[in-house]
Amino acid sequence: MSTVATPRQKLSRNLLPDAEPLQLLTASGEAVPGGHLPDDRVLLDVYRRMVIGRRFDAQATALTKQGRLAVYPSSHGQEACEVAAVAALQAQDWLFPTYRDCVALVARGVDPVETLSLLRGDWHLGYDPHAHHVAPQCTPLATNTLHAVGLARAAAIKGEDTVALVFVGDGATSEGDTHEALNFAALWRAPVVFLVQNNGYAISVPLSKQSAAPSLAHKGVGYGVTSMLIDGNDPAMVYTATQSALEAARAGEGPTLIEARTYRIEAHTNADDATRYRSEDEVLSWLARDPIDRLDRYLSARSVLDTGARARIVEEAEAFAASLRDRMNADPTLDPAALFQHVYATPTPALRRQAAKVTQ
Amino acid sequence: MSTVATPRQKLSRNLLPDAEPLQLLTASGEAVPGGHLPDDRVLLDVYRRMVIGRRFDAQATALTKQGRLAVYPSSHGQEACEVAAVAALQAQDWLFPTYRDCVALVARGVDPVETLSLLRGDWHLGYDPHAHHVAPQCTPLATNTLHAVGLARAAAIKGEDTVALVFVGDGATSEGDTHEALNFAALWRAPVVFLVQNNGYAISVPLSKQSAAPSLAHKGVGYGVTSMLIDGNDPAMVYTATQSALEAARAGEGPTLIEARTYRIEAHTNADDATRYRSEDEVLSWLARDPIDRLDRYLSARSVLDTGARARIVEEAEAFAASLRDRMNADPTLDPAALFQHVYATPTPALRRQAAKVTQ
Amino acid sequence: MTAIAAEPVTMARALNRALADALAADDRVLVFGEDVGTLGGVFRVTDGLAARFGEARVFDTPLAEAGIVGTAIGMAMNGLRPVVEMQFDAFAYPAFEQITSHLAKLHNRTRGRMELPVVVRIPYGGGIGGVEHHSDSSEAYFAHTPGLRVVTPGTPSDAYSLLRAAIECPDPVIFFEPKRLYWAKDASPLTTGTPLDTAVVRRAGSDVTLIAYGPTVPTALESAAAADVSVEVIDLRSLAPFDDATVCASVRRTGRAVVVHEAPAFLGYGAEVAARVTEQCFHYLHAPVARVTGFDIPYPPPMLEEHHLPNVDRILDAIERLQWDDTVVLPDA
Amino acid sequence: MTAIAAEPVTMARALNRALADALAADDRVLVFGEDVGTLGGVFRVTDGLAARFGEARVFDTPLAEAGIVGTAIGMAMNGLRPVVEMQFDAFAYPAFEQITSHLAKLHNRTRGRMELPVVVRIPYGGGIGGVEHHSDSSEAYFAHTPGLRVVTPGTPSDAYSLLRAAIECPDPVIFFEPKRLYWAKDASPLTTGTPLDTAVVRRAGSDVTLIAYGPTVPTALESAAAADVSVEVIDLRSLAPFDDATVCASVRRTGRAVVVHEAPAFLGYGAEVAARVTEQCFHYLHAPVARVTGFDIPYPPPMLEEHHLPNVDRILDAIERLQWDDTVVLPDA
Ligand SMILES: Cc1ncc(C[n+]2csc(CCOP(=O)(O)OP(=O)(O)O)c2C)c(N)n1
Ligand SMILES: Cc1ncc(C[n+]2csc(CCOP(=O)(O)OP(=O)(O)O)c2C)c(N)n1
Ligand SMILES: [Mg+2]
Ligand SMILES: [Mg+2]
Repeated sequence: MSTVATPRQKLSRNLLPDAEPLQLLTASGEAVPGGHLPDDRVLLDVYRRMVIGRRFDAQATALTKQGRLAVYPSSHGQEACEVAAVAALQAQDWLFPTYRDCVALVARGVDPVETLSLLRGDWHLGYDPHAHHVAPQCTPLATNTLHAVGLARAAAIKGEDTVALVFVGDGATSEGDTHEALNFAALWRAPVVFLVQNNGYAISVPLSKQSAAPSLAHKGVGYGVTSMLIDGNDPAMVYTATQSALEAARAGEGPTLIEARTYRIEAHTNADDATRYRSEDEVLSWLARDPIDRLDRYLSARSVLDTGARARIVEEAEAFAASLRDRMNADPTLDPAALFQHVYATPTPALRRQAAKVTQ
Repeated sequence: MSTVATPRQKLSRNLLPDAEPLQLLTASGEAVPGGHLPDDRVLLDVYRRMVIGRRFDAQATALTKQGRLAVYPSSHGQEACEVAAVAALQAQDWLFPTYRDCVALVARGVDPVETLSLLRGDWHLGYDPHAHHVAPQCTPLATNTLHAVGLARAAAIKGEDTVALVFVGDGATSEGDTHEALNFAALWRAPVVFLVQNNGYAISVPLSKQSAAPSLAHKGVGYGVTSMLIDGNDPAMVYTATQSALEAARAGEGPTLIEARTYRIEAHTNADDATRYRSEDEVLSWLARDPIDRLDRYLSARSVLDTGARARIVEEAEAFAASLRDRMNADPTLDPAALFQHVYATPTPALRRQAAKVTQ
Repeated sequence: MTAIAAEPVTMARALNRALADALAADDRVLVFGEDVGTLGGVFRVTDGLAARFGEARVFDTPLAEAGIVGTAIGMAMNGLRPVVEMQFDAFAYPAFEQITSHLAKLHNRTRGRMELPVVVRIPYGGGIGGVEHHSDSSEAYFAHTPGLRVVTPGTPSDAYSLLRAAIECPDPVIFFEPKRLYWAKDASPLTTGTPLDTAVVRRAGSDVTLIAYGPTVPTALESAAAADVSVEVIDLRSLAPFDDATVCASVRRTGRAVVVHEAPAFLGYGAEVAARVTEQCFHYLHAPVARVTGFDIPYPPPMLEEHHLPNVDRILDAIERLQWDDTVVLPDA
Repeated sequence: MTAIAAEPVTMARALNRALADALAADDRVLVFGEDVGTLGGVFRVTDGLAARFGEARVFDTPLAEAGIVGTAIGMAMNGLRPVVEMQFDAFAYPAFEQITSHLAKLHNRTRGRMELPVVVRIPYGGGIGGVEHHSDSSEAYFAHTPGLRVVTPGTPSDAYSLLRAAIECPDPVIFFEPKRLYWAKDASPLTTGTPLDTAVVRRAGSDVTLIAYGPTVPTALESAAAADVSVEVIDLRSLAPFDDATVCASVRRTGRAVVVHEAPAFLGYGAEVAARVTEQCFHYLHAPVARVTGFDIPYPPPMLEEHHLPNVDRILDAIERLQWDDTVVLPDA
């Protein structure tokens, strides 16, 4: 699903990120003076997909209560990252998501039921990675950063015009793999963009126990990787920063590290109890910076969005959720034989014997 | 072996290191104007141990030719780091060396034959780590950085006045463990000092293939770790920077990352052929920046060092080497039973049975 | 042997008590890892410990398993006794180098001058509907590594006594906690004094020896109850070292053996059990030692794991196939 | 089957040829790792490849094994065929998570939609006087991991053909190169066409089957020549999958088996060999399968390794203890 074009956004490319997160839209939805925002068509498209994404997210959480999903990690509140970053991708680009990023997959066009196979538990992955250039959602933290760098390097070797966008959590930045990935990316000038969704927590562990650096964006400095610190609840900023980083990568300028400051409104997953480690006030303060409201205000003020248009989008989201609910209420067809078919390209004799025990 | 005291050296403690390596002594041995050098007694002591260290190093290489050592990684040219950093340690501090750092062990007072057990091959370690607070020389790259942080953190918990000094190579900074160690150290404000001996190569791989950052000292920034870039062939600077970092750690100011720019004059080990990957001119250019000559010139100019004193030190070094040679020419007593004794605190029945097979 | 409690407790609670009692008994003991502090662990095994013993002794770390084990090693070098948690089995893999190249070897490297009393707690195994990477059984990797002790409890009371013993042990211990038994209860008292390296006969029997550990112990007992031959059930508890005496004594009596585990058969723990029991009991065996295990596949997704996990049917089936009719009478049997 | 050379070549040279021929045959093939470029590898296995094929296809990486394997996975996801080197056995451990959680599982995870034709070359084993961490045998860790193929050559010509086959294989292959055989020569031609998963009978015999692989193959052949019974020697070549047909056919004929490797016995590869051969050949066996292996200790320092490594004496000794006098005649034997 290719994205709407906008005039190439060129942001400054420094090693040291700005001290304060960059913004194009204030929390109340006013354009920041002097900022060059993406045009309305792009933002309206982002808005639409954020609304659908949040409805999808709520539906998925509901499905856990009905026992239709084993578990669900919500990205409620992170829609600006989940959607606007994906909206900046070209069709040939690759997305390397984590378990948190179902909404990003849906924004990328992956079928919502296929998106949820992993969490429903009928298989470890429900979609064809090649269909939308979306890698399997990655659970072992930070390991996907290296895959993204490798895929991007391969694209450059093959002369493809492809950039890899990898999502990383604030907690995952502490893993050694993140370090190795940033270093390889910088040395290879690989066309890869690291989007750190700093949602404040790694399950229960707050950022203050994760890093003592001025910001996570500062982590780029030690590799010679251009870094940006942005407001992760500002859809215009996320789109602009990601697009600028993608275009820089495409132009051979190498990788970019973007820290997007956002917040995980729900618990880590439906199984987690967030009241054990954070206050209601904290959550409320972030609800006031909601990315969808923010864009709604901006687009309404510009009368790009009116009651009618909003209603149509909500309707579309409801229909999306309804169809998801219906399709998820059907039991998936399970195929135990598949357990033995794909361990190797051709099953070994031993695996064929073992398969017979299960399928007889 | 406790060190000679000097007035506490306070260097600026910034996140961003200086662009150029800090120096107190120029390559030709003049004091840098405005620099506050350690006093003569300290530097004379450092000089003496560097001379002994280099002689030890040459002897060890000779022992490989006589088949008395399995292998030897020389630190010829790195004596300023090997000796001056160790000279800044207090008796209660701990040193975490790599396989490259035999000279540092000798400077710390470890018996030279015990130092060489690992490389002779009679055991993995010849000395008692507790005797001089020297951890086993570490071969799996960068893994020792985490041990140093853990030991330092434990010291703080126990209220000990102990700082850990860990040596890391330029290549080892690319390992994930270095990343995790810097992050843990910063969060815990652990009393640990990371001394990166940037000798330009990881076996054959030059720094340019190891990092694209402006300097390795820049790696501290992403963790909130104070960083310094220094001339690693300037014994006065290495001493001063290390001491300042040690005192800061002792004062509860947390970890410091020091990148010391130096050069590995010999091949990676006696088994390596450096002509495959670097030019003779490059080596010559570094010989002109020899740390021992540099300090010799400075101390001579101040007539702290004269022909007589120099001769006595050379004599001491020769005697040191001669005794090492003699002791290494005796075959070590080998004890196969020991292979089974220390796998667990108490050998298991199975290990006792296995030991019997070997020792019968 | 100090009896502590006799009302039924879950294994998670027994482990929590063991940690609390160890922290109270010895101030060199520390507990740290991901989410073990404020949250009390994703399985609540460390619930309340940070509040009771303070942030300095029970704390959350950054998200870095090599960092957790590597710093634990450094702390042990300085006289502390860290008990660290790997949040799930597959998430111990980033610490593999620190575990195999240092935790397992430092005592030997220093000829015993440095002890490493570190306990690495790893919740393991399946049967809880966990998504990918949350149900691995990685015991074979560690049991193959000399220098490590590998222990796994099959009951709440063993969980308590073995964890206490592991924390007191001068050797590094990989302590595997069977996730699906976290909520299993028993009412036997929580006591100390159980040696770290002995198997236990959970049920006496005369026809076949059924060898299990951790998550498969209850399955083994169920199978024994359902079998129409007399089944002796052994809970290994210690995977490294292996208790040859207890197991071989049983197999010499019964002449038949079955070993059960969740991990894949190929080079799984059962391979060692079969190999060494056969070495020591060859002429007593009427049939080869049977292995009832997970298949040689990556752990299945939740909806398919029932097909993978050893169950009563597969165990009874294996027992039936132990050549009861064509018994070979051996001269020295 | 295209014959390539018949003058004696070392295994290191044969591997070098295999890499060169693979690079020449398929431009999706890349070779990278630590010191593999300009230096040509610490064992010179990649000597001259960077010069011939250019920095873009044969290059040095930063010092980071997880990075090497992790980026290789990403490259394979994008259609390339990386061949990466872990400089020494113990230095593959930092890549353990990438290997076990992704390299081994991605093909299965994607139901075969993503192949991972990655070869991880690991020089392994001892007998070269290497200091600590330079002589490990880590094959059991990987052979226990479903989704990986584990291969190890015992001769230069197998080194060539197996490496070519590994590079052409759609599955990830852990390719273990026996360090101490790098300089061993043979004159058989370097050909392609050897299947990746078959064992080979290196020496025919009738009394006992001696099973070896990699570094112990020459030791096994020496022992066979020195034994006073007729010894059949099998070189496994493929550790995962295991060639049951070839091995069991031999054991059923001989009735006795000995397996040899350098790694510790406990859960070492020989445990699986003993277990599965006994399962399939129980009534043909006159004695339990014997294991001649390294001891259950960390690999010894160079001056003591001779005591640890399986040698002709220990193999002959094991053969002698196979109960030749009290042979049990089994009904169906
Ligand atoms: C290597 C590894 N260790 C531990 C875990 C268990 N775990 C799953 S999510 C999570 C927290 C991740 O936090 P963050 O990276 O900030 O991502 P977020 O969940 O906030 O999106 C942890 C510890 C894991 N999945 N992988
Ligand atoms: C984890 C790991 N990978 C690879 C090696 C093999 N190796 C030994 S020394 C070396 C180069 C190290 O370079 P650097 O860190 O700069 O230290 P130096 O040798 O220059 O002192 C390598 C790759 C190792 N010892 N450990
Ligand atoms: Mg987070
Ligand atoms: Mg170096």
